[in-house]
Amino acid sequence: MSVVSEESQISSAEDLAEKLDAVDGVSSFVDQRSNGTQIRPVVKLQVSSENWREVAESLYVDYGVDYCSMITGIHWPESKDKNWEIIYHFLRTGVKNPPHSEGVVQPIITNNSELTGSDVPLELEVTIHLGDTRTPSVASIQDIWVGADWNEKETWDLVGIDFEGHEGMRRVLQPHETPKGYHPLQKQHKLRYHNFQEMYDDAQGFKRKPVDSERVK
Amino acid sequence: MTSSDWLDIRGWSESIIGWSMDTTHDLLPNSIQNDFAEIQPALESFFLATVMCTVVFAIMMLTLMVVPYIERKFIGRLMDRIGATTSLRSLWIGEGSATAGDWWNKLPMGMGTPIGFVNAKLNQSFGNDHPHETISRVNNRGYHGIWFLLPGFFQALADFLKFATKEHIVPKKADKLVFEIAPIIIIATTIMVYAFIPFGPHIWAANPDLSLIFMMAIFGVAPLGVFFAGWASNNKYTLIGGMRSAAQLTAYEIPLLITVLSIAVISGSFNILEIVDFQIETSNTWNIFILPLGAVLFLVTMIAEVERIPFDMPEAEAELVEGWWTEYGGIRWGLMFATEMMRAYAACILFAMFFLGGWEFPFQDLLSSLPILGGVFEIIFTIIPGLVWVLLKAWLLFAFFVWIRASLHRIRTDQILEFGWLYLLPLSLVNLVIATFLRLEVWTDSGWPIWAAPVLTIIALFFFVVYAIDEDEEALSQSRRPYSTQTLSKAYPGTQEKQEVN
Amino acid sequence: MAEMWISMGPQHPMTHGLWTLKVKVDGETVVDTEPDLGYIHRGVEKICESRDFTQITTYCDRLCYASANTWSHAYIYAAEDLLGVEVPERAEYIRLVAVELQRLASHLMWLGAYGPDIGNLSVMVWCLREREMMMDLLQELGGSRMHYNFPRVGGVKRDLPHGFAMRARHKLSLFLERIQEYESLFDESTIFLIRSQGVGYAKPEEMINHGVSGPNLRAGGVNHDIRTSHPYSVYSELDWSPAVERSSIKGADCYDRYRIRVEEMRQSADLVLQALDKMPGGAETYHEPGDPKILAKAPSRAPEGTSGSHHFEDSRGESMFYIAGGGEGRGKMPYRVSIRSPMFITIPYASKCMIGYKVADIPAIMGSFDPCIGETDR
Amino acid sequence: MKNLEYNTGHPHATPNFRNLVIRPMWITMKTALRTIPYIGKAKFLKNDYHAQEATMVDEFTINRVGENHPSVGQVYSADRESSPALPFLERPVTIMYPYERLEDMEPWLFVPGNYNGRIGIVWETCTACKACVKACPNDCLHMTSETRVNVLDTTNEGDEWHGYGGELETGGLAAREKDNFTEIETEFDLVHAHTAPPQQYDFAEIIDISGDTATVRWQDGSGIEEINTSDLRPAEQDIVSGRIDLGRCMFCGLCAEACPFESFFMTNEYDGMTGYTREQLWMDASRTRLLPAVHQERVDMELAKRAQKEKVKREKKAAKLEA
Repeated sequence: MSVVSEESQISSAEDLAEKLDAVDGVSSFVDQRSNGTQIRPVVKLQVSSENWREVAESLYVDYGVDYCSMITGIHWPESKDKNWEIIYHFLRTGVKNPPHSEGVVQPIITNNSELTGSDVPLELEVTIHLGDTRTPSVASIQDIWVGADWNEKETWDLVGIDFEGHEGMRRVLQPHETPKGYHPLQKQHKLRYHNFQEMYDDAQGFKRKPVDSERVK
Repeated sequence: MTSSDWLDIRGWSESIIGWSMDTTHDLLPNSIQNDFAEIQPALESFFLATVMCTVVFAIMMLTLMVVPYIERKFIGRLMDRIGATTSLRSLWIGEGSATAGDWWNKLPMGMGTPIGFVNAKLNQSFGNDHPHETISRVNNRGYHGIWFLLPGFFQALADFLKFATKEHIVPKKADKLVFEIAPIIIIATTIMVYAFIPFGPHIWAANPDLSLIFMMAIFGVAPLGVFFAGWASNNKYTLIGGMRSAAQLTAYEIPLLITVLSIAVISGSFNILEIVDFQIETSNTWNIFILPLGAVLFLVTMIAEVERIPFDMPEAEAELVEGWWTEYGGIRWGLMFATEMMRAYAACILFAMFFLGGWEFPFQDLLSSLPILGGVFEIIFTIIPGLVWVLLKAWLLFAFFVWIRASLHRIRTDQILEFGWLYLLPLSLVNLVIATFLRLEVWTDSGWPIWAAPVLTIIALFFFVVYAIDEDEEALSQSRRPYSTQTLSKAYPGTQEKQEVN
Repeated sequence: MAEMWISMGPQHPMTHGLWTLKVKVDGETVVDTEPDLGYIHRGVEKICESRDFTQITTYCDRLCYASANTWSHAYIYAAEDLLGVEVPERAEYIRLVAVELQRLASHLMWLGAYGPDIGNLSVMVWCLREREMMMDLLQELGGSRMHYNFPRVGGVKRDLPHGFAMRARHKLSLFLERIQEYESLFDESTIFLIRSQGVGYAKPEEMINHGVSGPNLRAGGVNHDIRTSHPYSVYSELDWSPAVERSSIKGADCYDRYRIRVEEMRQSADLVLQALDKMPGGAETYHEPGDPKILAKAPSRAPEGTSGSHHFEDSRGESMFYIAGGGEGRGKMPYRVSIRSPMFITIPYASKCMIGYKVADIPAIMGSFDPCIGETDR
Repeated sequence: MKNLEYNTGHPHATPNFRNLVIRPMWITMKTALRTIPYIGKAKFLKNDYHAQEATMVDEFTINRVGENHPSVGQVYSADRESSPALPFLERPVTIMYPYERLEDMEPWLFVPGNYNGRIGIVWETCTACKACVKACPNDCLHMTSETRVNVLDTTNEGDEWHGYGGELETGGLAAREKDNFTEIETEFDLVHAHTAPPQQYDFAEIIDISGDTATVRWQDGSGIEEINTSDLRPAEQDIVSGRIDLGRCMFCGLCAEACPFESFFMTNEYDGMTGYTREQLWMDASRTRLLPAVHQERVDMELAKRAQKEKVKREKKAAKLEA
């Protein structure tokens, strides 16, 4: 079977977590996630926002974390310890740049089931907590992983978390003329039309309310 | 020595006009008879030209309706997509248990009964008599609509009516005068081309001595209109489309004209009728057997000239929306679309004239001289006028155009120009040299020597087969593909690539 | 000609959806590009915050109109991680069948759309003809034509229907032969080769850094497939390995990206056939909906502080869901659902790839990356 | 396991003259030739795989749709169709809706309970538990009050579970099954008819009951009538599920899955759900009502379940009374 074996992934994850735990401002451990039938290890990192930039650089340079998968921002208005949470998902793909000869790339023909050490593909989950602030902001990693560029744009656009040092921040999913400070995934914005009566009392004047809406439950 | 058939429309009109003019002359009072006699020849030729123009235009427009029909039907088969054509039957699809399939029952006074009867008979004899309603409808499909009107044939007419009723919109910032003039240039010159195209030995509107030159000159005016249209629309897509059109048509006009010149050299005339007569009567051999390379070149350049896939860069819909005619709508768009078809149709007819012997059936002389069947063939060739063979050849060639369209992808602009300037231009010159050599050295006064046609054809086929089985043995053995294209000059290293190299 | 900006989109044949690509051209050469997204942003992430875990599946189906099943499965795996559900093995096999059939349908849709991009309409009709067979198979499973709502937290909605295996085997064996015809129309067509080879180079190392994934990345010779490197489902039980293209020194061109998808279609068909053979209990047996063999019991609430995530190999690349539990109704609804869309990350990179090429190459390059705007805009 | 193989491209993928016209044009010509009578049958055109003949309809489907269904016994090809009399003429399948309908061609796609058509509700078994309303992701379902006959009252004299229903009361409602209902029912085709299903009962208000005769006022306005109570069965004005806003419906089928009783189904009807205004997409409860006969087996299951419950209840009550 050409898939990565569970054991090698777990041991490799524990290896990496141990190393990362020693880094300043980082607490790291291996979490078990399931995917239906199997267990899959994830290296979880809790980083303080001040250290994040340095940690990110060392992740990229020293630990071979080469692929930024997703950036999630969460707004916790009622939580005590974290009002804003930023979660980064990284992959260490373990893929070396394929060498080329005679003008053609010679892919590294690896059997995934035989990978060991730092070649084993790994998932990383980095969590950064921010306190109660109206202008949440962390350091940008746009220039380290270019893939984080649009992710950061989206996180700012929808959640309102700003990224220091991000160049060309703009609205990506919402219209360009969206009012400043409007970020719909913040929790103070509620969905309209959430319950039935509200749904048909619409302000847009579609007059879609059925004649006997009072009687209908 | 000219070829001829019984469908002598020109002769008939000539005699009718002549007779009526003579009668008019006799009926006129004596005092002005002499004056009338002076202008009578001029009047006769004027009326004759008018009648013949009308006849040719009518024939062209009526037979042109077959062209989109071929396109639609043949491409449906090439693309493995045969379904209902929704032209006339889509007007009413039926309600409840009544369907549009039984439309004849809706006619007043039982007028549709015979249609229903014939339809039922057809269904019975062609196995559509299935107990289950829907399955029988599946089998019913071919006869489901108005079967005797060729399903879908009048779609072109319906489309035309639709275009004619649409609003005419001129973009606000367009150059209005040029915007309006451009379609007129394109449409008028295209219709003018047909003035010089004979549909038969006696069906032509005008026949100057240099009709070939005249016609190709008019054929080349339309690109100007295209460029006007692209520029006047004040739209970036139309602008690029117009530029591409100008570049492409210039690049292909030259090889086209050189190829046409080789035809003139081979046939010894600049007159289309004489070129056809040369093939039918003088040399007894179609030009395609003498000049196969010329035929290929003419076909390729003509496809480019009429802007069909794979050379339809000016209106490439994937990148330029609709190219130079993006901003046109309504009847102008409809007429320009018809013009596209007309140009393609003209290209097909010209190919038939130049290379396929015009109004002659293949090997007509040979078939007529067969011992027993010859008489039968002779009768057939006498009964069927040359017009039929011309149209059949043109439609078949158009089917070839459609076939190419369904099979090939679109070439990029720079590759089109590269192909035109680097391959077609030298090849057309080579072709001209070959034609001149053949005419000067091989041609005898009695015709082509007996070996000429077979040998030249076999040589062409040999080259075709050699190129057709051309394989990159090295690539095959290594089981890997070459990593870059094999165009001559690299038009796309790209600025990014260059910066990195520097 | 002076440089000018052309706005391609939101209504343009090249875009395959609703978005704008602003292109700066110098004559026919592309000098600069700027993508602009968000025309069909529907706020799925926000809507999901007020729907319970079963209802969200319906919305995830609608993320991508060409590949509904892969998206709802990507969500379901993350939800199962969050709720801590162990899925029966038979259900995993059925999911694999559904996902791989959907991948086939999606790639066929892509190939069908790529033909007209470079000027050949026949391919479109041919591919939709074959896609119809896959759609029929998926409709048998899910009951709808496009949005199947097939997976459930803990299993699947329904077992393989009676006769499904028979029809699937017949149709897939037919399809595997049919691919040869597409190759004749693409690989053995000089015009396609000169249009696609040497156009739109994407370097593997750049692609990894830019977050490009899936077939687009594997076209550059990178052996990275979520199905093997972060294994989920029962891919480890089947005999297969991901297709990787051997690209040129300059990176993957449009031809590489075309090849990799054709190979993936073969593989997906093969995977489905293998899964039907190896299915525990046999592909012919039928369990009623809700049978524990195909649907495990799942809790409906996720307490605050829990989270679930899953990387998933979508037909366009790596899709990912991150779900934080503990939303409305004491955790009945998620607090936050975050979606990673592969095309959202790829489109900016694809736009960079086309700088320096011709205007005519824009559809060829953009189409080869297989954009789907439904998932991009969410 | 298979060797890890890297895709190195198609062996013939070289831009040369052979590939310029010959290969692509030959492959499209082949496709076109296949659709032409007689010629299309030639072996070299078919590549041994086109229009492979196979039986696609399985035994379960045959049992379900009956032997007389048009799809049964058809040697079918996944991608081609041909008629019995013109077997040489094969063409790609295009189902010409509405002249042809898919359920006649491929009935296995339309298994009741799996196909996600519009919703249908058997009122007789609905208890207004609102599980469907809660399950709906888009809030398109609403409860509405309608006159109905409870499933326990649908039984006739002599049925296994007869006698567990309600009783006729003065001031209450009564129902009488229509005389020609069996006829109407057999004629009614849910999938093709885009109207409300026919009424099974005539409803009436009971004015008075004296012995075996009841005085009733018919709700359809046909006046007051004295009628034998054995012809009547109790009815009730009750809240049932069923009004739907089709403009919002996603046809996900979650409501049907949520129903704890055998009451809520997705029907096989997929057309006739259109309108010129949004108001017209409000589908009234009478349109979504299903005749119990459509899902007779499952309604019977529900009847047995409830009657069993009722039986146990009554036995307990009787035991209590005795005690």
